Amino acid sequence: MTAMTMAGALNAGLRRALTDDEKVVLMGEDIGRLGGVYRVTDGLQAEFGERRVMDTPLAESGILGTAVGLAYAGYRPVVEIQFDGFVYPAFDQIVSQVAKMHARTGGRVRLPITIRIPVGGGIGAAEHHSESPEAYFAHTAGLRVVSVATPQDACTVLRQAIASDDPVVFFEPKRRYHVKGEVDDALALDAALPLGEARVAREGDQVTLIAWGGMTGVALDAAEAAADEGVSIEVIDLRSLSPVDYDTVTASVRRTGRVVIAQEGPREAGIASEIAAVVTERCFAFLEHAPVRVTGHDVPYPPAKLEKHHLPDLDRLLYGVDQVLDRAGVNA
Amino acid sequence: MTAMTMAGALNAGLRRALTDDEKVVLMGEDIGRLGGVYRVTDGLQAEFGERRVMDTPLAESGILGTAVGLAYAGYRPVVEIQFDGFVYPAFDQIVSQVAKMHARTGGRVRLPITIRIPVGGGIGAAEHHSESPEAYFAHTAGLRVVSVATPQDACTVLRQAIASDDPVVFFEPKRRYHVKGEVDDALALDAALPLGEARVAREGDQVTLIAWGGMTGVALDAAEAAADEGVSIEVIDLRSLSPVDYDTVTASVRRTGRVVIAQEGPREAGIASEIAAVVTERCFAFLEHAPVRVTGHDVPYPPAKLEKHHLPDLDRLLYGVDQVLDRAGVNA
Amino acid sequence: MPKTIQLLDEHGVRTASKHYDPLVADLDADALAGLYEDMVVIRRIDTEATALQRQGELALWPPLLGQEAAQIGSGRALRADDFVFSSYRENGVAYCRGVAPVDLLRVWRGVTASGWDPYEVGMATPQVIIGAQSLHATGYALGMQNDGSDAVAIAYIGDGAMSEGDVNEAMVFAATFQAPVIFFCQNNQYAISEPVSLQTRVPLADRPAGFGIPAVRVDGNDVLAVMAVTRESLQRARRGDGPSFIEAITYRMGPHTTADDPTRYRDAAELDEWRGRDPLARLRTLLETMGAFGPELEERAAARADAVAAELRAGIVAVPDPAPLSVFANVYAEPHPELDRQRDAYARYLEGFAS
Amino acid sequence: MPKTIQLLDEHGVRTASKHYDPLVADLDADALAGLYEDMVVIRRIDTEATALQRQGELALWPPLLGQEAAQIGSGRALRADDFVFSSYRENGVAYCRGVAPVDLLRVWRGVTASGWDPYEVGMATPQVIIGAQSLHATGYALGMQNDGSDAVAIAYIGDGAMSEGDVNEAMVFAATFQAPVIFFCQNNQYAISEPVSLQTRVPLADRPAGFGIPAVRVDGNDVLAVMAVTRESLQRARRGDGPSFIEAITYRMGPHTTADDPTRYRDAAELDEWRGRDPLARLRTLLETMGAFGPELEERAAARADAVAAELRAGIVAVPDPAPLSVFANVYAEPHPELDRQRDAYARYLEGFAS
Ligand SMILES: Cc1ncc(C[n+]2csc(CCOP(=O)(O)OP(=O)(O)O)c2C)c(N)n1
Ligand SMILES: Cc1ncc(C[n+]2csc(CCOP(=O)(O)OP(=O)(O)O)c2C)c(N)n1
Ligand SMILES: [Mg+2]
Ligand SMILES: [Mg+2]
Repeated sequence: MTAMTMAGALNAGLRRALTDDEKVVLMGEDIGRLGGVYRVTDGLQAEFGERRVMDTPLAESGILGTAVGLAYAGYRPVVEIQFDGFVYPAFDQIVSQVAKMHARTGGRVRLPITIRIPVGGGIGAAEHHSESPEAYFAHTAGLRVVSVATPQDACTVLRQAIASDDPVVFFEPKRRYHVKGEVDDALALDAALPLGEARVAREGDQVTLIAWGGMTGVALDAAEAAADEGVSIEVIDLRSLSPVDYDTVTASVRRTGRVVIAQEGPREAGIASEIAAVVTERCFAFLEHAPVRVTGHDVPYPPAKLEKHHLPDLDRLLYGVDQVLDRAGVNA
Repeated sequence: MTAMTMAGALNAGLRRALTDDEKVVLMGEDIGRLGGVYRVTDGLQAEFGERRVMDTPLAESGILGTAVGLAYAGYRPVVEIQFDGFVYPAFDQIVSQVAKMHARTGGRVRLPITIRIPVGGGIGAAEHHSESPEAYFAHTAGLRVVSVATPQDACTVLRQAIASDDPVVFFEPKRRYHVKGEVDDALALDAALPLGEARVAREGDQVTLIAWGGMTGVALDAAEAAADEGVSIEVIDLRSLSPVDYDTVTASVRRTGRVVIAQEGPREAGIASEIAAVVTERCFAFLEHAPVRVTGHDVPYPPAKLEKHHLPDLDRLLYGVDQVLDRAGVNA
Repeated sequence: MPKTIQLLDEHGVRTASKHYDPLVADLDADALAGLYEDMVVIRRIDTEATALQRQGELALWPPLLGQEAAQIGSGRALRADDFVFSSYRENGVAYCRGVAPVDLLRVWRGVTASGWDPYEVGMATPQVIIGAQSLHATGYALGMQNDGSDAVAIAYIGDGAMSEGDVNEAMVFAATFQAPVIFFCQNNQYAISEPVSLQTRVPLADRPAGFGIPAVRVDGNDVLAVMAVTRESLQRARRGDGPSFIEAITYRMGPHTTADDPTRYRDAAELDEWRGRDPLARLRTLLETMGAFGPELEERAAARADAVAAELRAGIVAVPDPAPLSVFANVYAEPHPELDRQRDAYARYLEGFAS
Repeated sequence: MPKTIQLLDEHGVRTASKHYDPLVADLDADALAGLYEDMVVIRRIDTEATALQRQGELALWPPLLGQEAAQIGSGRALRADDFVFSSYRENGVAYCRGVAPVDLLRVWRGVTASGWDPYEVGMATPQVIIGAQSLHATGYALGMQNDGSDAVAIAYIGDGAMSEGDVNEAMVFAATFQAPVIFFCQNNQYAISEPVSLQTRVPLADRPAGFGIPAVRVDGNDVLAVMAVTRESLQRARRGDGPSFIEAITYRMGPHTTADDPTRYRDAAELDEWRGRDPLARLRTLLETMGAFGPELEERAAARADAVAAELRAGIVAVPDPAPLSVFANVYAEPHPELDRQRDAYARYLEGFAS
């Protein structure tokens, strides 16, 4: 175990993947010589060479499309999209090719592509640098979607994503890049929690609070604050957004009867909407209150000085908890 | 009133929009000389000339991006995407430009662009010709999303969409193109049901069945069949998918206590998920059963011979009705 | 205006070329007869498929009529370990790769999204999204380069595809990494109803130079010239000299697909003009001039075509419809509990009807 | 290799050009002094903004240091009714359009997504999505064409942007419709850390010919040459002869943005080489040679720069933070009950804290 930032843990995970499987190649803008704008690929081109760690031309559809071809030829491309807001030019290749190829070819062609996307806000960035596009990919059959909250998961889940024979969209919350944690970067992948399973990050019995990525830390802080006031919150770090690990989720909700879902991204047709719908379907008889979604507003991501009024923070999560607990006066 | 197919009604609506406002321009692949693969723009280039009805190069991002520029210059572009599956190359321009420009510029730049998309399956088509991408756009703040079910709405709502100062994604269910209905193509736009409002297509009091576009007809058939068995279904033709007219929806659900949502597209993080979540939030105390979603599966759209096993049909809607009515044995 | 390379003119006269002749010097009368047979057979497959569509056995068919030389000339130039990334119209190329005739039709019957195993024949599932495959070919070529193989990837694109961002990005990537890839553009003059003049005001073969990619323009109805330029591009790629671009000038004699009505956008005179440039007729004339076209060849070609046609008809109607639950198959390579749940629920639903 | 057009070499020597001289013949000593002043002022704005970022008043800043001639030479060639679609680095162009210095900084302070009213100055909100604006410019130009106006749209793009599909599609559309648009590419040698050699192996100015668009390569540090070629392209567009492409060879002397560390990817020698090609120094030398550079001009320029710097500092710190509920503003032009509901709920939530 070593103390690492999340960025460092991702770097360690990539290094291990490159070492373990010579078919792994990294592709992206500024990931080679520069080591990525967040230094996640720092040193890897020097270590593994320009063919394994490729600086690509500035064209996202081009990156994904060539990754499809490389995967067709037996490679395992790990693509970096520089910022969340720059994934849309590659949307067609992701939705029409990456997601559909395995089904299209009756399982003959596998595209084990990992698409790394720094995600979300809270970092005071310029336009298009704080998007939360998870739902677009969760709505797209054929993709797996994950989002990590801790350095250990960053390292291990990334390695699992790369090892998976399915395409995986891998979200890295930017606001957590510099947060440290203990990491075992050599953890045996089958000893780790499997890709696709959620983690109960904190146990509790009055309210289930579901979060992922950048919201997990906020959710844990909220749970801590609520505990001070005598409210016991169970925090689930979802990790996998598609598929969601509903065994873990519904087991918790059946106990608590109350669920709050925290999401950075816009609300309408988001991941939280899906979870609210499924939880209602599967736990209707257990629910004391409708699932409460605490989300970003349905607005384009605002300028930096306004983001605190967009992103769910500790207070807004606690407000959501109050709502789900039917505390007087707060229901909208 | 004249009897027209939906395709004819759209054509009539476009003709009127072109006549009423000289800033309206039509753009798309094969829309001019050919009149569109569904003949929706038949005769319009001959009537209004090549500058108003433009055959464009084969590049969807190019079409949307130039439409943005035309709108910047005061035009009202009406863009045709030839088939639903070909909208993704334009996704970046739609999500990062069309949707965000008004907010970005503090309201100084308006982009009154209408994006017409033939949508959905049930027509035995090849891959990428039967997609239901509505949710991607509903999840995108800054867009309005509509889907029409009748020839009259096709004509009127299209004219309203074109007249709207907001960008509108306008879905045309392909399976309804050739279905006829009475149309008044000169209907005063302010006399018509406003853009954004839902229509109660059939009244009923036991179950609320929500549908739009290609599913509306199926829902009405299902309601008719259910009536034969003594079950009274209220069918809501949503028309506007973003925003949803929740006044109409919740008024109905508060009466029936039971809601089924019919959707062609894949389930996860879809429009139906959003509606289920919102209805649960706003009508929790009235619900006798969790909202039931009857949707396409979370799979890439299957080959034509399998589509009947993907698309919700009358039987599947009735099965959903049975579920929401707690009829023994059907709950999954 | 780039010169259009031609080795066999529209009257079937062999024109000499110092540069290109050596590239097809190995093609003796037998080999030429083979190319002729190929063209006869794929024309017949195409005609049969069109007929099968009219009879309701296929939902749709995109005819290649008129493009036989472009497809056979290039397709027969490839090695087994090369890899083709094509669009929907390249049934002639697929035939060259060894795809069984019935497999060409499966997709169009609506029973599957992929008629064959790409790895078995070295040809990807034909692409419907215009231009997307050009990037796949480029990426595949990068893989070959990494492997140290001298295999080549070839992307078939249309004149319309040249306007899509993907094709242009593919040229950027191919040039930067000197990928062993060929962009083979069949300029059949139309993208559905849109004439190529709507996509470009200069020859398409002028485009690649600005990306640093050598390009040639070839008479796409001249099977010899097509083979010569394809071989030259293959050699370039194999020796590590990077990508090439070929613009094959041809004409889509039929409709865009069986759902299209080309009389709405083009006139009979144009069609007549191109009828005079038929790729089969001119090779037949050459063979006749060489004394190599006799009743034997004619009959052999006809017999092969008849056999394939019969195989096609018998085969396609015998193709079973897919099983209902296969709608859930192969979405993922690894287990997916939520999709399994949907499948099981649907299975139970279906069982409800059985009982 | 296309010739690089130059009228003022790096030593400040005026080189004659039969073709281009007439295009700048009107530039007398006063006009040249004006261009010099402009460059001094925008360099100062850039330096000040960089300093303000270091001091925490701005979140980020993308310096244009080294690109002054490319931006002033082209920006000053435009007419008031022309329209600019730029990227984030074109603050010099914005200055030419009449954007108030403080307005240049607003976006980078994080208080707004748009520093000015595009219609007031004829310049769109700078675009962050690489290449997207090239299509907007093309569409705007189509609008001008429809209007019967002779106004021109100009898209500023970088060397990196040339790889994006959008820029290539923009060239397709511009060529097909002969839109009155100029693609002005500042090749500053880098896209963040990536040298232009990663985007192309041939000069970028070679690209447009293959789309049917005339192109020139110009010394981007030579304000005269930049103005000459821009004027030529404007004339072409105004007289209805369609699009043009200009590649201005320049260098980004500073980091990509204040968040970047260019020492990780380029060496000091390269920087030194380009320091010798400074756009201001050479114009100053020319003015000196003409006897037009005296203390008066020097002081006037310095005074203007000082004034602008002072205005900038005072202005930017005085900019108020946006009101909380403005997060919901202007998402739609027309009423939107669901968003209103979200806004009202959030307002009530905020009120809860007040009480
Ligand atoms: C991205 C995309 N846009 C639009 C279409 C609809 N479409 C199918 S074929 C076609 C024309 C293609 O023309 P071309 O590239 O010349 O190929 P050809 O059909 O002539 O072989 C179009 C527009 C599509 N399949 N994909
Ligand atoms: C679509 C998209 N992809 C990636 C980025 C991230 N990014 C910002 S600037 C930049 C480099 C742009 O280089 P160039 O076009 O040469 O312009 P310059 O910065 O040199 O002015 C990149 C990759 C982006 N903004 N947009
Ligand atoms: Mg074509
Ligand atoms: Mg640059």
